[in-house]
Amino acid sequence: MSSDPKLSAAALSPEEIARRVAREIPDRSVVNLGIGIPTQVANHVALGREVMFMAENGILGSGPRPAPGEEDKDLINASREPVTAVPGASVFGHADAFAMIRGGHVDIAVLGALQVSAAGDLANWTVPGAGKGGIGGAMDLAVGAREVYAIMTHLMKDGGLKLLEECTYPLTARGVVKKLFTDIAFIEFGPEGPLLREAAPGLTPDDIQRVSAPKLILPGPVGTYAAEG
Amino acid sequence: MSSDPKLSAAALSPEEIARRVAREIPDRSVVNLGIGIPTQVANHVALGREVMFMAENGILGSGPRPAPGEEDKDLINASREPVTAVPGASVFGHADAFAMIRGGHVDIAVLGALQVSAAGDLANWTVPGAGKGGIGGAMDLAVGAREVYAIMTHLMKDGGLKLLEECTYPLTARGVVKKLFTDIAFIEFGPEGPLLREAAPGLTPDDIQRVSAPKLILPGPVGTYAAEG
Amino acid sequence: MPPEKTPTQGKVYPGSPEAVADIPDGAVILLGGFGGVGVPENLLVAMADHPARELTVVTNHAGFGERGLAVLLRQGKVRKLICSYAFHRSAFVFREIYMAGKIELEQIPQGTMAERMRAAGAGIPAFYTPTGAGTQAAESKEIRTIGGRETLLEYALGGDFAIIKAHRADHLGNLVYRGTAANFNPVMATAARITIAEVEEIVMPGEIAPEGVHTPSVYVDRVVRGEDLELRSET
Amino acid sequence: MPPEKTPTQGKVYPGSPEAVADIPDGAVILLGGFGGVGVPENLLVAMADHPARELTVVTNHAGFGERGLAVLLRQGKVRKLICSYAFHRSAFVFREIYMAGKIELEQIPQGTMAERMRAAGAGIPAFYTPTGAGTQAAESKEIRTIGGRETLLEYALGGDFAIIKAHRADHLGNLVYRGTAANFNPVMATAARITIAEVEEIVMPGEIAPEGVHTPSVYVDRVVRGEDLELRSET
Repeated sequence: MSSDPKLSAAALSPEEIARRVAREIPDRSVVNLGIGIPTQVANHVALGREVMFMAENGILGSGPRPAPGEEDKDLINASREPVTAVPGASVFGHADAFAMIRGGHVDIAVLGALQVSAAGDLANWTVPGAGKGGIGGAMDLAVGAREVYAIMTHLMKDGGLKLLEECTYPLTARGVVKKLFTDIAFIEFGPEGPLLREAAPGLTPDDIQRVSAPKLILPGPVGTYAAEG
Repeated sequence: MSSDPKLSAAALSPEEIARRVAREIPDRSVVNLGIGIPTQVANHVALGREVMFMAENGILGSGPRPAPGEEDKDLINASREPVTAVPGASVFGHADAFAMIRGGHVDIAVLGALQVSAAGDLANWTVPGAGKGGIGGAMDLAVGAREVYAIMTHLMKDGGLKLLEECTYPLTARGVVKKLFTDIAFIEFGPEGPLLREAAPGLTPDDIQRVSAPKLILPGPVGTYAAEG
Repeated sequence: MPPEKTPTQGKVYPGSPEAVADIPDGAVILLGGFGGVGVPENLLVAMADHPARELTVVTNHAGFGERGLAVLLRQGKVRKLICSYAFHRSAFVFREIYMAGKIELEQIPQGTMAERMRAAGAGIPAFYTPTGAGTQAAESKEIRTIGGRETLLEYALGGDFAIIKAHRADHLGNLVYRGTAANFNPVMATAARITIAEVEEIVMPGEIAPEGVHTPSVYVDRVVRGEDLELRSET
Repeated sequence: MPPEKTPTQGKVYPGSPEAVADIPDGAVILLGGFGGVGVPENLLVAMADHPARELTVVTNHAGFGERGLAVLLRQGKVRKLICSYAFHRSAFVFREIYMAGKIELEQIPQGTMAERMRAAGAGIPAFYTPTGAGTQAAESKEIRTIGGRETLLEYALGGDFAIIKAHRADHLGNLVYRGTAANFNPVMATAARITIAEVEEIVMPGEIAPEGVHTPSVYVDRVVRGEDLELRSET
């Protein structure tokens, strides 16, 4: 988090963000988790919720990381981590995996973000001129999943804004972010624009607005943004 | 065959045509057989030729009809006849079957014809105004298979021509017929037009030309059209 | 339209009537089966007892004989039939009501029909295909020459409900087909908002190996064990 | 271009070098694998010893570390890379030669890459997809709004050779994959003129049930049992 001590003090840790996101996922959803913090979300979805995790490299029903020494060389997720297969899992190739994604059969894609715009545009695959990253499956997931949850720190390390009127980085998709989870706020995107739903403990809506370029709508009382509900 | 006694006497039977067509199929081909005489072709492909038969309802490697009482209710060909599966067969759904066909992975489609034109246009799915037949998989097979063999009687029952300058029935596909097997001749289609390759025993090229609308090219000596080579 | 939310467990329905109970008037139904094989016979019987009318049915052919789809046709419940093969000599019920002007028909090439549903399931709104170029199937279609070959623009074809047949399901809705009984069933499962699968047996999750699943559970909303597995309508 | 004629039996080759021996300069190669899983490791080793240059390689990412695809890149054999993810921090060999201007790069969305190969294999010359609309991926693409949604026209992407990995093959070339090791391999098998499959075991025809075949034999031209099944290039 930025050099602003008030924001830094209030900010949720990556693990806390992952736990908050996990709470947001409805029971019985089919969920794709992107690389990074999104992958951690799986660790916090309680048993019995019937959430199914799918990965674009061809698995529906991936389960927890196997114990050391019990990895299957042929079973990984899209982050290249070893996984297990839950009872009732299925595996398939890339063409079928992306047919599933593009066809709207995945309920939620949880994706890391570099920037998000007022209209819910997502930029998450590269930084201009950096010669870093790649498109991967992000563009397909962003347009294909029925809902996109984005996760990012609210500010750049140098204090620069990431929730912008318009993204300045190359876009992944336009108008797709439904819910944004930063380290200090939970923001939802409606037809009118970004709605501030929750702020980290101790922060006011003004604190969040100060580090957000678009005007944040306050649809009602702003809740407390925390790992546990 | 028509009322012309000379042609009628020379004409091959459907079984003889099927045997002739079977001889034409190269070893190791993947072949789709249409309804009617084409289906009989399978009976005359000798063992050891490594020919694989596929059907658009989702089987590659269909084998002979099972013995009575040994039919599998879930195993038929596109003509709705019970079949067996040879060792090494595979089964799949319609989308995959037609991907295989349209994608050029089937070497030969043997299709019944109602009319064939000088340019190799095929009409084989309906007769105008008759309210009969249907498109089925014919249009896909005609454009998708690497080669189309057509089978038809040379003349209509009333003596009308079926090898025409232009088809008068609704087309199945344009310019796709590579080889035409009638009851009295084997005709191949090159860039220049129809080439008369073989005439039934006792018939001259003139006899075949007389009942064919397009000018038949004689690329060399005309062979004898017969079940056995 | 996005698929309706359905539990990933508890997909097993007590019977065919319950599985089709909410199909409304005017629904677009994708009906699996080919040549009497892989036909959801018991779901068709339930549809005959179900009041929904003005249906659009997408299926390979216009029914055989007097049973199965022919019952719905005879009942006047089908407003439009989309199929690849309409006038089989055994499709006399269809022929009769078609000749009487009581049903609309759209006949399309079988591979194009399969691919249009595959497109609907895969989020591909339209594609070009050489099938049907230069024929009646090209009428009113946009034509484009690609790589020197004439092709037609075809649009995705989705449905409100898929009524399909599989051999085996688990409680999550994973499906396995047998022999040539897959036919249109797997592609239809992907192309409807709600997919209802009649099966011959239901097993526990995990009994079907991940590599052995033909239709992943995400495509299946309801599973019912067929009440009478000997039924054969030849639809 | 139609696939070359290949025997339906005798597809088993004695070794990886023989299986790739006729790949010419300038060939377009579809290379299977994702994240180090389902990679045809032994065929890649054979390619490193094979003289073909000026290759175009289509594969998910630009290699990891120094082995596998990275060897071919280092050898200067690859003229152009088509992939979905170029600049992974482990793809330092690619980055180096790319920054030196020694290789052409086309980076495309992963799902579009898979679908373009599926189209090539399925005889679909082009299709529309919403993926990439409004992004850099839309540059120089034809744009069309279908059903109110902006889409891009994407063309089929085929290859001369597919170099893929499967778990098991029979002598006819039927393939079975394990776990997530299928990835790009099955779709690439359909999209090349010649498909060469490295496998871990080869069985007799009939040992794989018809319902258990993942890639039907018609798509596979050559089968080779991997010489060293422990190889891991992480390509």
